[in-house]
Amino acid sequence: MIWGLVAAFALLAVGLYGLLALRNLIKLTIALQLMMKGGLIAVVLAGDAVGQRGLGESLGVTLIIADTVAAVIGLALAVLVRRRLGSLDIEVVSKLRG
Amino acid sequence: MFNWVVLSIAFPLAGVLLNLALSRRLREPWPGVLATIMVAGAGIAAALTAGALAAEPEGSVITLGSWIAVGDLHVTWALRVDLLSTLMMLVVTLVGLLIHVYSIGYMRGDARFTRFFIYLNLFVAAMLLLVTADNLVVMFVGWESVGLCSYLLIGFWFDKTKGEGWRNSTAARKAFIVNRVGDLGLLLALFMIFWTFKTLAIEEVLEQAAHTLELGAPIATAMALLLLLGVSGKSAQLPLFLWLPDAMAGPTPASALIHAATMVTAGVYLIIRMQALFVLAPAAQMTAAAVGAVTALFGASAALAQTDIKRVLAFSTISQLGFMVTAAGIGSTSAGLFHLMTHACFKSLLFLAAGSVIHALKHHGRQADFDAQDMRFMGGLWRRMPWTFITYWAGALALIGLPPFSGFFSKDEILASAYEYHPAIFILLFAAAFLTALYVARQGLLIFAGRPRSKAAVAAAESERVMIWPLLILALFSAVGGALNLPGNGLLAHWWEESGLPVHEAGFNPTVAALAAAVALAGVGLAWALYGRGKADVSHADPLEKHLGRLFPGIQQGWGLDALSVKAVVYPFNRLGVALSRFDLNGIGGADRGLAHVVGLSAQRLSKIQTGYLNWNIAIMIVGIATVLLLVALWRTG
Amino acid sequence: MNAALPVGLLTLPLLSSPLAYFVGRFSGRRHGLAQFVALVVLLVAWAMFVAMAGQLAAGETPQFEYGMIAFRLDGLAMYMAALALGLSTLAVFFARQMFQARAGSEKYYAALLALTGAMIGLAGARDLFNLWVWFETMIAASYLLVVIFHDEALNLEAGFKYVVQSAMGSGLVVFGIALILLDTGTLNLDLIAQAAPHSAMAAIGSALCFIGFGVKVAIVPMHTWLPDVYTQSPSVSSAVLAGAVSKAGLVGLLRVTAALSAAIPWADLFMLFGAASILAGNLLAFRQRDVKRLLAYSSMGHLGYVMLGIGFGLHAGQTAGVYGGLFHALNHSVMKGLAFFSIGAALYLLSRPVGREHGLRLDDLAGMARRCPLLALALTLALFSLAGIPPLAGFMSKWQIFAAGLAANSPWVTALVVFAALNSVLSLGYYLPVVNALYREGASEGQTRLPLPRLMAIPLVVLSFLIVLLGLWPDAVRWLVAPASVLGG
Amino acid sequence: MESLVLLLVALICAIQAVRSAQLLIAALWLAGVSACIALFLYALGAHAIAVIELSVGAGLVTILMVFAITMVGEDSEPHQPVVPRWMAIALPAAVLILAAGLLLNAGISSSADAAPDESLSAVLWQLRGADVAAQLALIFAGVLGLLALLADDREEPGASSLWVEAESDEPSAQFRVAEKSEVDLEEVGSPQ
Repeated sequence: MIWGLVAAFALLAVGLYGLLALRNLIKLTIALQLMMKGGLIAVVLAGDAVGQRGLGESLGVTLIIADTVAAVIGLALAVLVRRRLGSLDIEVVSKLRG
Repeated sequence: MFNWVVLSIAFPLAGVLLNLALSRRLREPWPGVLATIMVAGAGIAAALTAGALAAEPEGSVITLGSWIAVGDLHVTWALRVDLLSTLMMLVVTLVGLLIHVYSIGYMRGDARFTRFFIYLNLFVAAMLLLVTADNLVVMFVGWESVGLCSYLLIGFWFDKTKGEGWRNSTAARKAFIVNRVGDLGLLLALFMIFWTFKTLAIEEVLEQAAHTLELGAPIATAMALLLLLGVSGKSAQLPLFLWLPDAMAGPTPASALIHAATMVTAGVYLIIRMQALFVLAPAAQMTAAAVGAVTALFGASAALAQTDIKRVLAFSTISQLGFMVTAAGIGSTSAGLFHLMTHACFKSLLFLAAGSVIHALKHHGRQADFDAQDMRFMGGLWRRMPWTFITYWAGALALIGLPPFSGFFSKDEILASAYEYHPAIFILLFAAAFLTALYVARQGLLIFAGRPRSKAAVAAAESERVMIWPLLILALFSAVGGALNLPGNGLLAHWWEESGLPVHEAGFNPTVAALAAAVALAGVGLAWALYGRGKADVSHADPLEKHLGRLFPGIQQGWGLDALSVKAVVYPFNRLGVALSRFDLNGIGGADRGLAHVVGLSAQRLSKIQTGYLNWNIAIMIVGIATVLLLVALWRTG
Repeated sequence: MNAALPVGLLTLPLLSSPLAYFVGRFSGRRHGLAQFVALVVLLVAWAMFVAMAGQLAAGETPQFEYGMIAFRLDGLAMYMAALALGLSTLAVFFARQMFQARAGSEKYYAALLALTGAMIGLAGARDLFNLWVWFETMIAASYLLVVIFHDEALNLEAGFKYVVQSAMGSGLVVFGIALILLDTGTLNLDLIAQAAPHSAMAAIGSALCFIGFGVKVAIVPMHTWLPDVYTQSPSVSSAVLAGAVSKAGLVGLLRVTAALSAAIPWADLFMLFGAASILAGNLLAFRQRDVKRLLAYSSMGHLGYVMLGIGFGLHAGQTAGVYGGLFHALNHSVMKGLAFFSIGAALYLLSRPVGREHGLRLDDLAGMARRCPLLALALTLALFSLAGIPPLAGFMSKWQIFAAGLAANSPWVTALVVFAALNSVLSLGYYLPVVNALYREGASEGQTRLPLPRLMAIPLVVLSFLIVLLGLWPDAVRWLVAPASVLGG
Repeated sequence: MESLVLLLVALICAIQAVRSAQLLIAALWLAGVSACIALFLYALGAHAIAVIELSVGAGLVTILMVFAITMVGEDSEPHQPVVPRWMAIALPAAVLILAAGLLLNAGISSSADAAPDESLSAVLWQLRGADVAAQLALIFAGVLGLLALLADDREEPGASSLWVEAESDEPSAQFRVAEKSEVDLEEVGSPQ
């Protein structure tokens, strides 16, 4: 049980690693999804652990929907960036600084 | 229904906002009309307040809400309605209304027409707040706001050509800075009052002062003297009078309203309001009387030698304020307030009449070396500007103090009080009264008598009606205003006693009155002898100069006090500034230390973190997560 | 208690959001109608708000339940609702000009309504997870506000950063909620507060929520998205983001704080990160020549003051600090709203295309005072108030925060007050150049003689008035802020 | 125990998703993560959510990903990461170690009085109806955002420049500037 939670945090860490190390915008979106999967596990496990599986599942469903919306927006933005700027590398969206 | 007082302040404020909002929509003269209507509304509200006060003479305090509540300091937005504040409101709104009307004509065609009326309305609101405030902090807000309006209006024509604009903005700055010195005194007084009484509500302060402090207590003297410093800043008394003559750089209606009738009297109002404190400090009273009397004589003498039509009136204002400060200082408050009211009428009248003259000349004179404000270019205007002439003289006679004009009654009360208080004060004021008659008559003769001394004066024509009507109304008040407090059954004195304000009256002294009238006549006669046939020309020396010799240029420069202040204060200050800036360069900027440098450097370092890369952004966020988790871990274990 | 009002206030903006969209989409005159619908909806919502404010003043708390999820529009919720409604209403006024001859305005209005509804829902929810769903809805609606004019590369960049960092923040909140659920077995905030958990599980959960909501509040070091987004969004959106969305994050955080008050030393966390935000925001603002970026960094600093005030309150266990903090948050909404609306108006007058708003340098403001005195006055008021110059709103609330800190009588807290006051003085150093630029003579090129549209002037006038009013009479909002600062509620 | 193995596999898939050079492969690894999680949830007994995760997480999202990838094409990943590799590993590792350490230290102490366990549909639609309502708003907001993002193709030409009448830029200058790949946005974008 507790290890399930640790695995969820591990997924979070992998997602964070991806957000740090990757340069492709679509891959960043994928890394974000990995993070969210960890959240999904954590929520369902928590519901299960307190004896309210239905509650955990219900939260999970909502979470999946919310993640999907974020993913869709992220992907759409990535597509637009590629179309406008000709690249998906993070370099092209790193002009705002200081 | 004392709540009218709130409306009275709200009206001009609404005028400000409306004019701001509509500044693009309204064309001349509508911003002026709007502003005028708002002041009229304020005036009606003030009159209704006065009506309510007649029913309940003891007045009331209207609390609008709490403002600052920190520790011991509780400041509420409270307005005080009593005889003093109501009379001040009536004066401010009445004179303000007439000057608004006049300004519609005077400012015609000015590029910043709307802005002028916004400033005027703002001023009226601030002044009303000042006189009705029931709390010294709120009063200070009004005090500062009127100062701000004054600053804005003195420098109103900051963009005039030929260096004049520069002079105007310099004058504005000078007024601001000199007033600052006075404000410092006032602020220190407020701190001291709060420190002593733990409150800043005027009523409580005065009550506590009366109960806890004994006569001549050093703390009371200190407070009163600090207040007096504030007074001498705002009311242009020695030694802080310096700004007022220069303040004439502003448009004439503003000079009339702010620098003659209302704002400059705020100091007198303050002394009257805080009378209970002054009563406890005889030394401060003596100082106030001495300062006032000396200022009165000084101003009158300086007015004698001016050639600029407005500077005469400026010095005259300084002198008359000296009379009022003396009266208020020695405790004859109702006399001081009476003179304040009559002076507000006749001095604003004189200013507006002078403005009418300037207006007439300005629009006709284009020749080189011509100055529309220089009286030596005038003369013979009585035929060309009959209404201005008549109304000017109504005001002039009031100022000179000839019966039955209003100034006679109010000035005599002051003289009578001074006579009782101290002979030296009386003699000073008496001499000032004589000089007053002389310089007013001189001015009147130079402007209107004899033959025109310039093309512009020949071509001058009467001003338009919108400017003449206010003159007529003010002339009426100047002529019959004395009825308010006739000797014997003084209406004002009666109200004063009824309202429970501290009072100390000398009553009518026939000898003094007769002497004063005689002396005034003598002054006028002397002026006629010297200037009767309009002999002062630019090419000739002033007739008075022949008699006074080298004294004349001296008094022309205000006894050299202005120059002295430059030498004694401004130069050293500049020197200090230069030294400081050098220190700043060497001590902070040049070497690699100092706060500014640290800030700059760390800002530079820090903004490097904002690389623009999303990866870095997230890295920084993760540092945050790790930090918080680490803190949690530390808290759990420790 | 009649539940119709709170239900209405919550659902009306949400339900009418599609309405505004479809009305705008399928009517010939797209621009006007959707805006009109949005305006009417918001005004009706205001009416409900006022009716409920009366109940609140009478000591009743409007509430209702939907399934196992309770909603309670307590002081804090009403406070948030006021901010959300206020900023959206003004934004609806302002947005019209932005969309001249551009398609898509109906989406903007629809998103604005959804955003408003989500913020009210977030504030009213008494269920932790439901709160998160509203939080997520709010974020989803705010994406559109940021990327509406995405024909510019930099706007896309800001949008992408915003999406990723927001999602990351809300993901962390999910982890936090899971841990809290695990520890307490409930999601109901009242039950959690009763249980008063102080286990390690609850501590990590609280910490993760702090971070996650902190992303929206833009607490250092979770602030990195903020300058880009505030700069690149249309000014109207920046006003809504700074004025309402950041405060919604704060409200979420305060809900967790109140429910899990025993889990971690919240006061220290608030004070520490508040002070860090003040410092970082101020220092970063110093180097900016771009006015919107400067305002963005100043936002960070001001939220720092808010955090500090709340920290003082939590530290001393009194409401004065929380009151000061929330009052400052309200004032910040007014001031920043006014500042961004003014910048938007300035950009309009300069005829800058919306997508290119980033280019507003200090020099571009030259001559603005002469061209449009109202705008110059409004921006000056906003900046002076931000700098904490009396007697404007910003001064009064900062004063209350500092006074609350000094009342705590603790050397550390006093040191923090001195530190914050010093920063407040320093901040004049970057606000003043903007004011100077406004009143400088000369016009930069590209200034046409467009007049300021009346619809744009309305928000400026309203907010300017508020700044002066709240400065002169800070108690004017006591009825709203005081109930909100009772965090336990 | 076997469920934990599933999570381990999910973790490995996740690492692969992050490591793989090709976008399409990465998306497929992500689908693998979803599938493993779905299986784990199923093993846990949460059947309904498992099905949803499988259909939405592994199905819909993957389809969207693939769709997007086919639209943009592959992009070769530059080898130089922005954040130094050690930091990219150390920071998430620090978070993981701190969180896991605290969790393991605490253990699950929950003995919460178990509320009656109800089925997902009952909970979701009845008890947590407010979540559903909020979700609908969420989806609508997301759709709005998507519409706004994809709308630009349908905009009247030159519309975006109506602001700019006074400026000399021609209508689509911004577009054209943007299309050049070596745009120097440095000047505009970075106020230094």
